Amino acid sequence: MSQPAPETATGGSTAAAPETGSATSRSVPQAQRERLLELDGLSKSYGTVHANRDISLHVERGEIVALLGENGAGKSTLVKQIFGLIKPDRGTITIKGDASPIKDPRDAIRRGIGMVHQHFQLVPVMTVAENMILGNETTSRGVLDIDGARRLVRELSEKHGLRVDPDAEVEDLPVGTQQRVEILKALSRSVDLLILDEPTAVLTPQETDELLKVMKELAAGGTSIVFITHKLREVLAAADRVYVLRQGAVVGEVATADTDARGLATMMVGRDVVLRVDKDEATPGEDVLSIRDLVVLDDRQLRAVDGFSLDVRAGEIVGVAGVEGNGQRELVEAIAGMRPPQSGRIDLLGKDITKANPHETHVAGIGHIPEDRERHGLVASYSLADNLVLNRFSEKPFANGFVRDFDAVRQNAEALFTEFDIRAAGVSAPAGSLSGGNKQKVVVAREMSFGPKLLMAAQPTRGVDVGSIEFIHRRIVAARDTGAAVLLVSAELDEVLSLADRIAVIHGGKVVAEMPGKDAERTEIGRLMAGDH
Amino acid sequence: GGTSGPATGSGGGTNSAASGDCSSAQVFCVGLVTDVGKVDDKGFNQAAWEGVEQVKGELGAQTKYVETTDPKDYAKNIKQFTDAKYDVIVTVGFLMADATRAAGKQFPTTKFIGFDQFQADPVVPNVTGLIFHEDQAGYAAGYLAGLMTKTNKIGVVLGQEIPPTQAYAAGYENGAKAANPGVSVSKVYHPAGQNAFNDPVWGAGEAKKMLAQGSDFIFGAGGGTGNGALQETAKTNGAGDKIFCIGVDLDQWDTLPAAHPCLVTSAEKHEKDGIGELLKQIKGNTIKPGNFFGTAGIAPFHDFDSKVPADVKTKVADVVKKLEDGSLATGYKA
Amino acid sequence: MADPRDEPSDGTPVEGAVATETAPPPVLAERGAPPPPTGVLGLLVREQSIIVPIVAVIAALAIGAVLIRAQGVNPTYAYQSLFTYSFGTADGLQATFEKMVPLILCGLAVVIPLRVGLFNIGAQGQLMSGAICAAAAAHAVREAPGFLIAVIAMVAGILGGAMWASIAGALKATRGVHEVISTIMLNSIAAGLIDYLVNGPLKDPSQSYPSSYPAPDGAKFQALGFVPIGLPIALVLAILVAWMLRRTTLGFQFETIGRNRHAASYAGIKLGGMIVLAMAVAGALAGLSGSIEYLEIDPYRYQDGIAGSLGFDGITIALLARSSPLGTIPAALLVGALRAGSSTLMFNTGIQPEIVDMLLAITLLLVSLPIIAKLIFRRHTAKSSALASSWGS
Amino acid sequence: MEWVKRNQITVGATVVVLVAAYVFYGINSNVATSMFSGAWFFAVPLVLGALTGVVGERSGVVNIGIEGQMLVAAFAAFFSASASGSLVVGVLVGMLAGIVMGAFLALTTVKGLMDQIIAGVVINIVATGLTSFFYRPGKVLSANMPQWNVPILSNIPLIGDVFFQSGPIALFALVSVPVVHFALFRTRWGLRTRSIGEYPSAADTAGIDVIRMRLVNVTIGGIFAGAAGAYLSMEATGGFERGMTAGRGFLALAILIFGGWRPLRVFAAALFFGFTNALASQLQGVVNIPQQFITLLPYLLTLVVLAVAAGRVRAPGAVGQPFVKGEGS
Ligand SMILES: Nc1ncnc2c1ncn2[C@@H]1O[C@H](COP(=O)(O)OP(=O)(O)OP(=O)(O)O)[C@@H](O)[C@H]1O
Ligand SMILES: Nc1ncnc2c1ncn2[C@@H]1O[C@H](COP(=O)(O)OP(=O)(O)OP(=O)(O)O)[C@@H](O)[C@H]1O
Ligand SMILES: [Mg+2]
Ligand SMILES: [Mg+2]
Repeated sequence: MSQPAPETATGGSTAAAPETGSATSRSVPQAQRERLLELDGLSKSYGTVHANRDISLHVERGEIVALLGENGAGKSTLVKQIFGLIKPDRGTITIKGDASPIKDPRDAIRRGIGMVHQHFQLVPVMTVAENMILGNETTSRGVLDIDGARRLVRELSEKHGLRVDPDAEVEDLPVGTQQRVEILKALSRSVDLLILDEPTAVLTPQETDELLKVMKELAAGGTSIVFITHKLREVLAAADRVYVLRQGAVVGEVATADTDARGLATMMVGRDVVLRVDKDEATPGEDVLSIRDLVVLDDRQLRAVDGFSLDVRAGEIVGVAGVEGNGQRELVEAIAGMRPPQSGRIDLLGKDITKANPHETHVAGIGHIPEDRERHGLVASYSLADNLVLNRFSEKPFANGFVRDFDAVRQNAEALFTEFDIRAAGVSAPAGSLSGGNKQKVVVAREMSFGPKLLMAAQPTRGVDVGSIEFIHRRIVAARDTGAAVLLVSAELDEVLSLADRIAVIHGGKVVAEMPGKDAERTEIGRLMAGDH
Repeated sequence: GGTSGPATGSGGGTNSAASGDCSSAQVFCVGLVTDVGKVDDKGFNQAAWEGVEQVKGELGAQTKYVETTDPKDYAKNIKQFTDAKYDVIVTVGFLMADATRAAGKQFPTTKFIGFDQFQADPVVPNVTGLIFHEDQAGYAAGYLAGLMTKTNKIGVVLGQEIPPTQAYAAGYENGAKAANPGVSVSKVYHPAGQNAFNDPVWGAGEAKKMLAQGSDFIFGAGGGTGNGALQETAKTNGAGDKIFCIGVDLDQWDTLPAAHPCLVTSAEKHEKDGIGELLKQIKGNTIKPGNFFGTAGIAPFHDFDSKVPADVKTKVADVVKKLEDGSLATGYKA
Repeated sequence: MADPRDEPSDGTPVEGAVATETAPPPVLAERGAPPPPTGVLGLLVREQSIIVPIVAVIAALAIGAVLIRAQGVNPTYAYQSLFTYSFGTADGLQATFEKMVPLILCGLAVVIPLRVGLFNIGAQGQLMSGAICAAAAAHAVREAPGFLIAVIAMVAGILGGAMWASIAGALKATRGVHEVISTIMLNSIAAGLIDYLVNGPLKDPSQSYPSSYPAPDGAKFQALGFVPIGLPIALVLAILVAWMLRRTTLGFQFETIGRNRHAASYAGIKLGGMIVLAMAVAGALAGLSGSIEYLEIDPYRYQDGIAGSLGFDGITIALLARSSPLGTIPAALLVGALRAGSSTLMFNTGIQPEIVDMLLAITLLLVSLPIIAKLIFRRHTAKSSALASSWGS
Repeated sequence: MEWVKRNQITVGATVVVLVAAYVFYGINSNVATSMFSGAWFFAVPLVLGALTGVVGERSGVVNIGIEGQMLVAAFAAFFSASASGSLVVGVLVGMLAGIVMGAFLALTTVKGLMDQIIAGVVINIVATGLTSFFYRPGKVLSANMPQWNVPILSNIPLIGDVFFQSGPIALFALVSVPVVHFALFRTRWGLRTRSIGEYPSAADTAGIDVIRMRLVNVTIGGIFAGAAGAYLSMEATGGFERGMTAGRGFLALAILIFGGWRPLRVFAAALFFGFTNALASQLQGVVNIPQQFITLLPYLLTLVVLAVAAGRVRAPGAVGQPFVKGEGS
């Protein structure tokens, strides 16, 4: 249940939750409002896919408008057109009364539009300062004014309370910080309209709240914001108005004051959505995974996991909660055999798998839903059938010794298709052609279908729409109920709270607290995650 | 000028006005197959072709060449000519020896001239090898350099290390030492590889280095690679006064004008003459199987005639004569 | 954390609900691609990987005709001489076939690493090293029966090539040395070492020019009519490689690494080992082609020029074949025929053999520029996979 | 000084090399000078060729056609110089030929979306075919390329002799290295170039015209390969030979990677290679090992150095990948 129940959002039950829960308390007087953006009949097709059809909407000055919709509903397509990245087939975009077409991003920037993209648009090997000025450089006698850029970064981070080091290289920064850089970059050019495409997908709760606060301050200062997210809590907390998209068309518009999470979800999916994970009490069995004093180095040879110990028993879900960058990734990779630990010991069902490679851990019974599905979980150009046996291609019945058995591969895929409700043209469609939610279902299907002893799920619902989240959560619980041990690693505190039978809070690479999931307190865990213990 | 247009189209059968039927006894047809390389290579392919062209008029011959691009095509390229019933086929280069002998056995009525191909016993009756003593040419050149060097340092830049370059190098070194025991000879072979004989830039670099280290004679003996050395020497300060270069294989005064500023002479195999001589023998039916030894020596001094001291000239001429009549050995054993 | 307003789940499978209450989103195999046409056009579109190269060759010949005309030669006559010899005569056909053998094998030696995302510029050195190992082995067992010598020589060639290529593979796998540099360097090192060997330990003293001992007579490959023995070997290997890449777990591992290295290591594929293995297999093929050159082609010795530029031609073949193993066969046939016919072309018309390079370059250009496909098939143009994208890894 | 701190290894290595060079110079000035000159003589085309690679690959376009670019330029430079009787014309035409070949690569790959490696291979084949097909023997240059002595600098012992008494193209190479380095890391053009080679969609969203910039960079970058070609046929020698690049374009590619796509390191790598080459030929006949073993020293040492210093180079992130607007973000 990553979509919090409405009372969590409106009730302000967490200390860090944003103060302003509804739009009515916004301080910008109605009279001052001016139409900043107006879309009229905007349509865009990719071949036969109508990514946007006849979309008309408007944004007032100082208003925060949320775009909501399932994966592939056309949200990114819509905002990319506003930013000049792609051209509409039909329709007009009017910005501050000017309806001339937006030629390219440069034109959009010139006309006061800033955008934070769903996929980071930062150059990884460059510093924050360099990224900040890219495309808008100041030079003195031909030489880049890097000092000026540093100053700019410092000033901006001061102003918006988003701290970043101007000299850090972007690729060394945790994703959350990279997101801050993205936001600062968008703000570094004076913007009237700020577009945020799923900015919170990679943020921790604290970071999210920070961002929502910044957004509201900006709005108060007269900046308009278009905000895309899959998280209803955020919509309700920050936005004034919501447009809901389904299959490329606007299917509803509503003021946040007049709706709740459930209403939004229903509008989005077109049916009633179960926003709650329904599960029975866990009946834990024997120890499946036992980790002792694990030390794992990260890519920079620092001790990311530093003396981590934890047990996971059969039939229970243990949630590892923590701010991203506290060793979760390295922990998961070490268990999966993708990153050799420095010291310590990992046992699976009493067998030492500390030095096992990914193949051996798989054989030993670990199902691993990786954090980064595009990078690790799937081969985009392979068929779904091949992706569904990606780590089992050499096992019977998918291969007879050396030779692969395509019939078995196909049958497997067809079975999983129905079982996991994967929506694609067919089992031979390339994985890259699926929407994010369906991609994730492919990975989940693969990792659950072989009956793992330990299911390790890292950020299993990141960037996935409500309908798919619901489905994936139910499958995880189902896996537990059939006796698998589940290790859930998620930066989504709500997800951990609603799924886990036991919660381990990770900070600085070690477990700083363990508690039963049943009566865990959101605030308490938030405090522990932040290192306050 | 010996650069008589080899590339101007005499290679093909385009000028059909001249092409008669080679199978008829009246038409005397001479075909040439190059080693990998082209008839304008300033080296032995060019020399061989020019030798053919030189006597073409005199013999009333019809001539044509085929350039080899892949060493595995030797037999195939020879067969182009045997199929067209050519009377004589000249094959250039040691590497073609096997293919030439095989073709000779297969086509006993066709005459073959194997340029640079030593014929070991048993000889094929219709194959004659045209052989030169590279060491003798090198010896004469080294003798000249040994007499003339002021720095007592001379150098030689070679292509790949194979028998002909070894012979040139050994002859050069021995000749120089014979003329001047105090002389030191730097020599360098191109690293093996596809371009050992066609890397003028490398040759130039090596010459530059040798000159900087005090050599005042550079012998460039390695096709295009050696030519690079000659050109570099020609460009160096003092070229023609204090610094000299020596060409190789044929009189490079004709083939490499860029080297004129330093080119005293060339260690010459009289290839053109050899080919011409053999073709005449074939026409006159006096050719003998086995080996025909062409002469080797040094080319005329051309513009340097006045710069080479008279006593040097006589001494060198003397050595050349002794080498020719066999009374002087170069000390190189193949 | 349960939302009291949520209706309690009644156990109805939600999948069912989804299916009935919302239409599934329009997901197509190729998102946004128009539906594939049917009928004759459909056939053409599906077979465009075959049609495009054919059109490209025809177009290249047309452009070549202009060049030939510029030399004052009748293009029809020129092409007639070229292809009549290559395909119409027993000698020519044999020459074409002989040239195809190493082209196919070296093409495969480039194709396989490409699948793993490696660019093998080292087929040249691998071929040479295979050839010299074959020569050394054949000489060492020269007293054995001819057939056995041939087999031993081929095995030695395979091992020699594989070993040489594995060096580049191992340097890549363990030390991250870019295979483009290492294979370039290894080509030069092979040339140097072999030059030493044929001047020293392996030199046939009866030859004045550096040259290995000849293959013993019994071991020499005899052509079956005009079909050299190497040809069936190469063809079978091309088919085997295609089968290996497509149907076996090994091929799957290669392919997975090439397409997504991260996913491959996640899936338990041992990257390092596979990289070395892919290079070794490639080297083995190049090495085998070296030993076939030694056993099949006059003068049956390791001599300068045995490798020609075959290793680099392998790159051309692989690209002409669009990195498909079976595609190397027609690509090699084309290149082999052009090369075989080039001397006849010169003999008959005086046109320089370099024209062949020009024709190949134009063909390659037309095959790989999406122009032709776009002109013919428009929106139905198939995407070809990028080779260059692995460059940086 | 902060720069020195950040580049400790580079600075340290440079100091060590310089000290060693001068010690050698002290022992035998003739041999030392000639060997270092030889190294630089050998390195010039590698440096220039690699600079073409730097500009292209930093913009995201792989260039394995450097060999062909150089060959065509060498051909064009020599024959135009010889036909016009003007060296200046020759050099300019050579550079222009490099640019034209660069434009070919740019148009086919950036506009035509052709695979970059294939385009490079096509360039190489076309270059070989064209230059041998249209080669004409017997042409000469009207004059030698001049030797320039750079005032003051040419008087520095060793360094002056090696670097500052040379032909115009070698000096051009010498100047180009720091200029390109500076441009790449300190100017607006450089920042943008690196961004389109690392992560073009980021550049695109920042308002940079990726396609146009790639086209321009890859085209203009050809000027260095063009200069390298002119160097080969006009400055290093005085004539064109078929295939005279003799693999230098591929070596330049290796040097480019060896130098980690950074001009200064490329310079160092090329000099290193040039020096081992000079060392190898110096040792021939001096030490009693077969010549073949000595001459493969440069290649072997390069491999060893790379293996030891492994993992330190990293290609530009988007090199090899075509950019299509609107697909990336
Ligand atoms: N470049 C493209 N080519 C073809 N189809 C595309 C392209 N970009 C988007 N689409 C299609 O357009 C539709 C809308 O995609 P869009 O990216 O706008 O969705 P979204 O609402 O942002 O989804 P998500 O929540 O997953 O980010 C999808 O069906 C998608 O497959
Ligand atoms: N060039 C393309 N061709 C076909 N489909 C595309 C293309 N580019 C994007 N898509 C599809 O568009 C949809 C949304 O695009 P977007 O770039 O937002 O993907 P995404 O971030 O992977 O999706 P998600 O937010 O669900 O994870 C996805 O289904 C993606 O597969
Ligand atoms: Mg989106
Ligand atoms: Mg998304």
